[in-house]
Amino acid sequence: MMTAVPLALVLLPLIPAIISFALPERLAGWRNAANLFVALIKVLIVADLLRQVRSGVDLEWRYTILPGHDFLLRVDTLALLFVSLSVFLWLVTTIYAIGYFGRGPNLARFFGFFNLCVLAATGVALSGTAVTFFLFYELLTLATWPLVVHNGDEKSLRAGRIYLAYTLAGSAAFLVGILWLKTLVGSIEFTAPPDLSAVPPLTLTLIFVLCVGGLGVKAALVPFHGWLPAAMAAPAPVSALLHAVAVVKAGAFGIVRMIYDVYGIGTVAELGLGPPLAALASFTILYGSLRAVMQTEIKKRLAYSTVSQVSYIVLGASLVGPFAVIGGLVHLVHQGIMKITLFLCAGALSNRLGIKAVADLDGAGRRMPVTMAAFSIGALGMIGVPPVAGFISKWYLGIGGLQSDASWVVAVLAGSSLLNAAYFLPMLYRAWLLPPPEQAAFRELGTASDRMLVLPAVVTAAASLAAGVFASSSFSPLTWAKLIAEMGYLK
Amino acid sequence: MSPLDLLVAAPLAFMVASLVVGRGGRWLILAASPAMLALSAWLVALPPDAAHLVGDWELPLGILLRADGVARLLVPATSLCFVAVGLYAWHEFSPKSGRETARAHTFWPLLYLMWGGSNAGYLTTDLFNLYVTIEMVSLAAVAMAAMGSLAAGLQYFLIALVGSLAYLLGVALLAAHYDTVDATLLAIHARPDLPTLLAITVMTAGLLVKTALFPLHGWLPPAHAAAPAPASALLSAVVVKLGFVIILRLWFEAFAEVVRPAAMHLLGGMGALAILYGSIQAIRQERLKSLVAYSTVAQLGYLFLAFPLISNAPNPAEPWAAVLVHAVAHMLAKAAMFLAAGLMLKAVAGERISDLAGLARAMPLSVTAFALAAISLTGLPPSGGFTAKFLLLHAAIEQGSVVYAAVLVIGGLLGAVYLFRPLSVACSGSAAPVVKAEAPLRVAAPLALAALAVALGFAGMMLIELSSLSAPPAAAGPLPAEPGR
Amino acid sequence: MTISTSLGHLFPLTGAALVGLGLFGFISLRHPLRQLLAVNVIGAGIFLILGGLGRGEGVTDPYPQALVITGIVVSVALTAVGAAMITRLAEERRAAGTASDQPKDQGP
Amino acid sequence: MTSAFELILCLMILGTACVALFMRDFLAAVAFFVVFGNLMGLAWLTLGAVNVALAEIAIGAGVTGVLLVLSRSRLLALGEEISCGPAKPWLRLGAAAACSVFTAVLAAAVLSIAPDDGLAPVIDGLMPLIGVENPVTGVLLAFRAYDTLLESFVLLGALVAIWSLAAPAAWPRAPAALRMTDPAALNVAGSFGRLLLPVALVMAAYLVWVGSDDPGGAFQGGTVLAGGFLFAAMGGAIGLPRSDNSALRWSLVAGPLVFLAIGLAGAALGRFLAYPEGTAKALIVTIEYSLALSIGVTLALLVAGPPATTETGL
Amino acid sequence: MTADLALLLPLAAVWPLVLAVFCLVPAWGSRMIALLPLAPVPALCAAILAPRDQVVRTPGILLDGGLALSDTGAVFLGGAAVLWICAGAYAVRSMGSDSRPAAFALFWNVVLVGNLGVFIAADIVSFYVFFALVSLMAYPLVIHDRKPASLRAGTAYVVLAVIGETALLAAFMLASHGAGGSLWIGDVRAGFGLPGSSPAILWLLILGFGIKAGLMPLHVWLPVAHPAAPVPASAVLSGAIVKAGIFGLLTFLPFGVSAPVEGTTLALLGFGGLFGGALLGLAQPGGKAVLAYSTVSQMGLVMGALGAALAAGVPAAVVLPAVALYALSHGLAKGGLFLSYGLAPWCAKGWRWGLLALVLVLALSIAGLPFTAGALAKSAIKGPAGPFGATLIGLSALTSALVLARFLALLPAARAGNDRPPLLLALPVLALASAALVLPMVLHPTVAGKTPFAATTLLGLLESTWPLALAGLLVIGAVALGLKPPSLPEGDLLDPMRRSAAAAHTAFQAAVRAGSASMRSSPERSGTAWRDNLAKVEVTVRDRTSLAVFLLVVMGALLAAFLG
Repeated sequence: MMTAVPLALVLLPLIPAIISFALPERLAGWRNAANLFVALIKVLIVADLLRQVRSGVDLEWRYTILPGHDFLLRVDTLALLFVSLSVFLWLVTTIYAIGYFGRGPNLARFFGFFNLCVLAATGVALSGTAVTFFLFYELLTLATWPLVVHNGDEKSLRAGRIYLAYTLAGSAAFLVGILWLKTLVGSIEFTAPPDLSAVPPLTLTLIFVLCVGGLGVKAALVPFHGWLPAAMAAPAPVSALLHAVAVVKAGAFGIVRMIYDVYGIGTVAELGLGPPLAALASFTILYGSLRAVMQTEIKKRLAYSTVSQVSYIVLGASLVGPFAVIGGLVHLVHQGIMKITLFLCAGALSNRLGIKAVADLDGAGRRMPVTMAAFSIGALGMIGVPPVAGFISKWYLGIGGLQSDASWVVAVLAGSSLLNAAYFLPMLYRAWLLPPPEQAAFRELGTASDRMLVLPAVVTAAASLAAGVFASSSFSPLTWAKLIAEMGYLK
Repeated sequence: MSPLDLLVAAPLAFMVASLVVGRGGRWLILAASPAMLALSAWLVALPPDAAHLVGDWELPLGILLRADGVARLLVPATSLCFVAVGLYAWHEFSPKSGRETARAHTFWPLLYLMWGGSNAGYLTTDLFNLYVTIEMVSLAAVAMAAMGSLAAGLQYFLIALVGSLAYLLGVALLAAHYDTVDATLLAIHARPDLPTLLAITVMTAGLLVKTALFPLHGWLPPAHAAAPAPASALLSAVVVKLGFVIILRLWFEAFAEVVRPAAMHLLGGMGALAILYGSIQAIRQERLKSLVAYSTVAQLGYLFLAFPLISNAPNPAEPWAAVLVHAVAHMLAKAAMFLAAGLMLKAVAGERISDLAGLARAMPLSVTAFALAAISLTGLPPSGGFTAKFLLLHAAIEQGSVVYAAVLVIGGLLGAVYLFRPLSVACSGSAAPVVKAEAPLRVAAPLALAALAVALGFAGMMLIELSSLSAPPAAAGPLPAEPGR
Repeated sequence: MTISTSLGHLFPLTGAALVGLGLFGFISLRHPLRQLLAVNVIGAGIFLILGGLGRGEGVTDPYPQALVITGIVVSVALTAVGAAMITRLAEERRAAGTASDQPKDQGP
Repeated sequence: MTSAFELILCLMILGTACVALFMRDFLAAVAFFVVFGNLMGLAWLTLGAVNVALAEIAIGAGVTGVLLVLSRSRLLALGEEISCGPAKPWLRLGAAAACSVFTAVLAAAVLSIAPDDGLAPVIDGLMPLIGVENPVTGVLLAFRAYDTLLESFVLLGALVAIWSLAAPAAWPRAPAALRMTDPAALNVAGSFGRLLLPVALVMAAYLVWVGSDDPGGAFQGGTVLAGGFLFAAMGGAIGLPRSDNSALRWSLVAGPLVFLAIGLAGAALGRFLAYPEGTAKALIVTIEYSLALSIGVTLALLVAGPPATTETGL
Repeated sequence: MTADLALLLPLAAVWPLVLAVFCLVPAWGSRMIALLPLAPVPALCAAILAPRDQVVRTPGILLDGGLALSDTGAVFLGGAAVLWICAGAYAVRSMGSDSRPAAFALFWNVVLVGNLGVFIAADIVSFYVFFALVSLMAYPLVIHDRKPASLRAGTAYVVLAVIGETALLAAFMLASHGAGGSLWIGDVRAGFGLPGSSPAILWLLILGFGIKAGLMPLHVWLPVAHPAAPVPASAVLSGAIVKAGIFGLLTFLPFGVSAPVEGTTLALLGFGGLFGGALLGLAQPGGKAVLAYSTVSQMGLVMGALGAALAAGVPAAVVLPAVALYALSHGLAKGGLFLSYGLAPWCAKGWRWGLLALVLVLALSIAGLPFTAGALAKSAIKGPAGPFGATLIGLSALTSALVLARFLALLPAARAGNDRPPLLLALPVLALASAALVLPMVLHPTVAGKTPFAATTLLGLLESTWPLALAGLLVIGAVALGLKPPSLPEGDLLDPMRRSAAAAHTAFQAAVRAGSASMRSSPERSGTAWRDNLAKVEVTVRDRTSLAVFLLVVMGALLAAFLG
């Protein structure tokens, strides 16, 4: 059904973006209100879409940008998975950002680009063709860059440079890949996978390497992960957003699309592309965790943790088994809410207590117990401790690996869990068990601003707990991921 | 009356008017802008086969004006640039009380001369007439370049003179050989013999000098970097395009049957080298305007990289459109970038990239204009630059030209490297430097241009359609003019 | 009147030689004023080619003549601009006390 | 006989060009350049192109020569040497070789083009339509009037360009005076100039008038006019005008303006730059006179250079 | 009616959870201690009343799992509930004046959920979740007093617990896959017998549960962690929580299917622990540490028996009741001992003698004095353990007795000013002790299918008494001679392990630093050279002479391209 709803959904954030850019600083209150309001509206729209799509309605919006290249926005189950994650987390992060920044400099810019990021991420999710995907993917890069360099110090500028270098190179490779494929088989529409039978396998493999390599940059696959830890120079809401939702997920999401909607499971298996990618993802998982252990800065540690965690999604996608797909997809959401919890907490700690290094965490649990409780839930979830959501993903991934005759996946997951524990538990230990350096009085939920800073993390922590405990209830990410797999890939 | 005449006559009339009016000459831009934009719109809206002979004199002798796809894309874009630059320059080149300068007075006639000249160039098919238009444009360009640095201007002037003469030599050979210099007639009669080939060679080489294709670009960076911002904008956006358009016409229209693939690849190769070399030099620059000037060197490379891609393409319409869209997008974006750079540098009273620190906070609109222009120049979506590079890359991949594809990709990345550097400096620092508020019109000009360059990315289909319009060749049917009266 | 084939090409060939000579002059001379002169020589050569090849039986084709006249006028206009630039540059340089006609604003 | 003359002429042209290019003394070089121009004029005469010959001698040799001499003296006054070198020997050798090859190729191309007056019959056929006799004028002001129109703007633009070079403080003064500094020379030149100016005016008017039927025309007439202005200025008979002088402005734009107006009037009636039936000659003459005036003033000011603060003469 | 009773199972798990949530309310948190004894009550009811082997589905929760109560599970559940009730009651008084009562109550309840849940989970995911709760959430109990020693102990505990969890997760994944994706414990266990199932599963299970249950080389955390916790927590740790591991082994090991290698290994390690733990315990200076080692030893016994049964292919029906009985008996008794240890400082004079008597009875029960509950359990477990195992178990009475004698000796003296223990402390101890002595007797018929001590023969009596007698002689001798036992640090192997880990970490970091430093050897010189060259090129290109030359070259190239 041709409808402008997808387009409206994508473009909605433009309203607060423009408002944010245009309003002077003294009207910050209005700006915050507009941001929150639109974020809320978006949540409602997505909720309605979830209902519609579940009942089998097919919504799309098409516009020919160049001959043979359609701009297509399409609401399908997989898209909605990503969209609902992003709208939810954006609402949360908006609230958090208002509490985080208070009345600092550059805020108009921040909120403006922040909304452009939402726009791009929604676009990435709803893209119905490879070209559309690329457009939003690139827009995402651009919209996040000002956020990365937000602080404007030498470190963030360097981070911005690295970020651009990696991501632009990545998207260039991706662009070459999809154009190449397009010249061979015509338009690449996700719902109607192209017929690849006439293309020589070597070419297909090369294209696959180009595309997945390109997408792998944003998904922070080793060896393309270097930008992510550097991008930690950005303020916490940005890190939260980059790591949990927008950027890395866009990459991982793209890889999922490539494997399932462009190549198709059959072709991937035929070409033997799954195992090498799975191996790379596994290596990334272990390598990222290992590097995380070695970091002394909280955000760096979380960043490497992201490097590791996002590859779970890639791993799930590349194993091309039913459970693995579900595991990968559900981890898309689970990792999102857990990691954002961690970043929100890390940001709150550094913002209110000035805690940046792991060594400074001593006693943080006593000074900001609610924050640290949320952080702990997120961290345990990352380790895979049940019943937090991370466990569910791991479970499905492990079984999926076994289904695809890749029992080493279980070893990888186990190793990763141990490493995760090795870098998260010491943080919890310090925060809860070691005495704080000085008894600085700090009332955690004293002011409204404090509450806006702390409560989002509590909400996401609760969400990650709920996503695990009620994993098989009808509105859980897991159920939705199963639905995607059933409707799309397991027929 | 036809826009084909008026697009040339009107700027010239404004030139005369500005000379007569003297001090108040700058006000004329307020009349010229709507008039020229309307004429440009009229041109675009003309029926596809619009063409006529000047004074109705028949072809071997007369001069044919026509509105083909090239003209319909480039004339409006040129007009937009001129309008924006004119409105921007309205402040800069104004005779201030007690301190009148030559520039404030002469800039305006030169602007109109350049305007009329470039329009004339896009609309005519007569190669000798093109020589005159080239000189109109070059003359104005040299004068504008000399406003910044006489030395650079002189350098530009002399080498451009040689280029013009090379072109003239070719025209002379053709005129003697074929007894006509009309491109549409040459397209029918041209034979691949020595005089013809030599003529194409010297004409192309001469025009390459004017278009500053690597390795003949040496005059460009100093001249473009030193000129006042509006002048730089015109030089980089408008002036270099004319030479390119003529080469395009020569190679794909007048001598389409004569030109060989090897020559196409030679030009493409030079374009590729220009992209790489210009980008690398741009990366090295410490001064903002030098950087932007080298970016022009690099971006011009794309225009020539497209030559082999067009000639080999199974469906040449796409790379053809690509190269024109790139020309248009580069025009808008580069003008915007120079104007924005001018505003920023003036605000900080410096010229180095490092002087820009914190400007994103102090003058967000200018920085935004610069950023939007950078997006288009780098070829990031959605923008005209992206559409162009996308189509080119598509063509390159389609033809299996790995080298060109690689250069396109690498060029885009290098572009990001040098263009995001000033942006990142502008975003740096926590304290905003105190700058004087700019007149809104001055900020609006680059912003509007840059926004247009970006907006082009949404109009891909329309641009392709427009660009593929070709005027009826002379022999294809009776011309709208009655023969010989 | 028929002109012998070789002589019919005499003026155009002279023109070609002038072009070559002027080009050599442009390359090997350093002073801009001299280069300007060399450019004029090239121009004259081109005009001679154009006109010489339009030489018909008895009359010379008016078409190339018209082109040449246009060319000569353009050429003098440009020469004047060049000469003015050279003198102004010398004045400026005198004021600033530097001595080179190569643009100075290069690179970092 | 004719052939021998032509051969010798060509050799002399080449010889004077060589000397003009490479002579160490620039003044002598310019002198040879003027000779070269005159020889070129001779060549054009030989070719039967009187119009071109006039233009070449007046503009190519005359105006350019004056321009170069004037520039030389101004540069010398600024203490700048107009040297030949320094070019590296290897560069000379390489350039010589390359230019020789280029010349050879060019010559080969030229040789493969048969000289003919291919368009002359076409033009002859069209001449009755415009009522003038001189085919060159016909081409310039009717068949390819568009070129000429644009060209007149090139000339105007060149002057504007030169003006734009003026130092900030100099605007809108007059250009540096051309008055001779040596009193005796001034005296001679003054009387000569006073005499020459009216002559030049008359001659210019005549050249333009005959231009429609016989060799001559706006460019030649304008050049003569310019020569008259220049001599008068050198002799102090007339001063150079300020650049914001409105009479000057009007006379500068008169030609292009009239040309453009007539062109646009044609457009209003049918076609741009088309002359209505029977009015062609009258319009052409109108254009020619106004153009000649503007060209004369423009050329004179082109030679005079940009507005200047200094009052240095020759 | 039965359906309603089945709902007791979810209630058993949810009720403590609700209490835990209450603990989070700032105003209530510190008072929640008083409700601790109530937390396990639904579980106790469930153990008694809930229908057996009926699955209560929990749709929407986790992966659509369920809860069910087997006979064995009921024994464990009931025993654990009794222990938790008594310990909770004890905690009401003992932890009442604690500095962090809310945290204690919170984690007490959470661990309780896990501990109870393990016994009633019907699917592996729920099982895993409960198991993770019980093992990881016990960490805050271990380090509750925040003393450095406790923290160190806690670290050791949590490291091994996480490793164990991971091993279990891997094992469960493999198992579930082997069972065709089914998550029900029954299906999974049935799948072990199939030829395709991975041999790694058993090893991983042994590793995972073994850590929890203190299997010998993996036991290092136990002797440090249990004593570190507050007394009631120690009691449940040693008495109930450890049993989760045993229950896991019991539930998942495929008895009846012969697995000689795994079984033998488990048996060897278990029996090794039986003696090793006891001997090491003798060398401990602290009373609670001695008790903890005794736990290691006792659990070693159970696991040895399980291993032997596994190796011999003894069917589950034989193994399960016996082990359940033993676990029940040991759990209650060990809990009682721990609580007594906490009670000792309160008891002076006559009270002390009473306490000593109580402790002695409990100790002898554990050691297996005939006609005690312990002896009953021991005799029951000898069956599955096989002849060799039975012999070892018989011998172990000696070491057990010695260890407990050592504990007796280390029982702390009364604190000055305390002459009679508070009722709230004494009653739970008494209740627990009596439960320990009575409950196994009561349950024995249902478990073993025969009345207790029905087949007691003199020979058998002698056989089981002589080690105890020997132990008594040795103790008396030692006391008479004034011999002092050697003193070993708690957690025997822990310190060397910690040191070598630290050394490895340092070395690794040094290597990384060296590596990254060598990679950063700057290529800056070549960068400058590049810049210089580029600048030179540009200067050349800008010269108009060179431009003219280039023009010629380009012309030549173009012409060449055109011509050929």
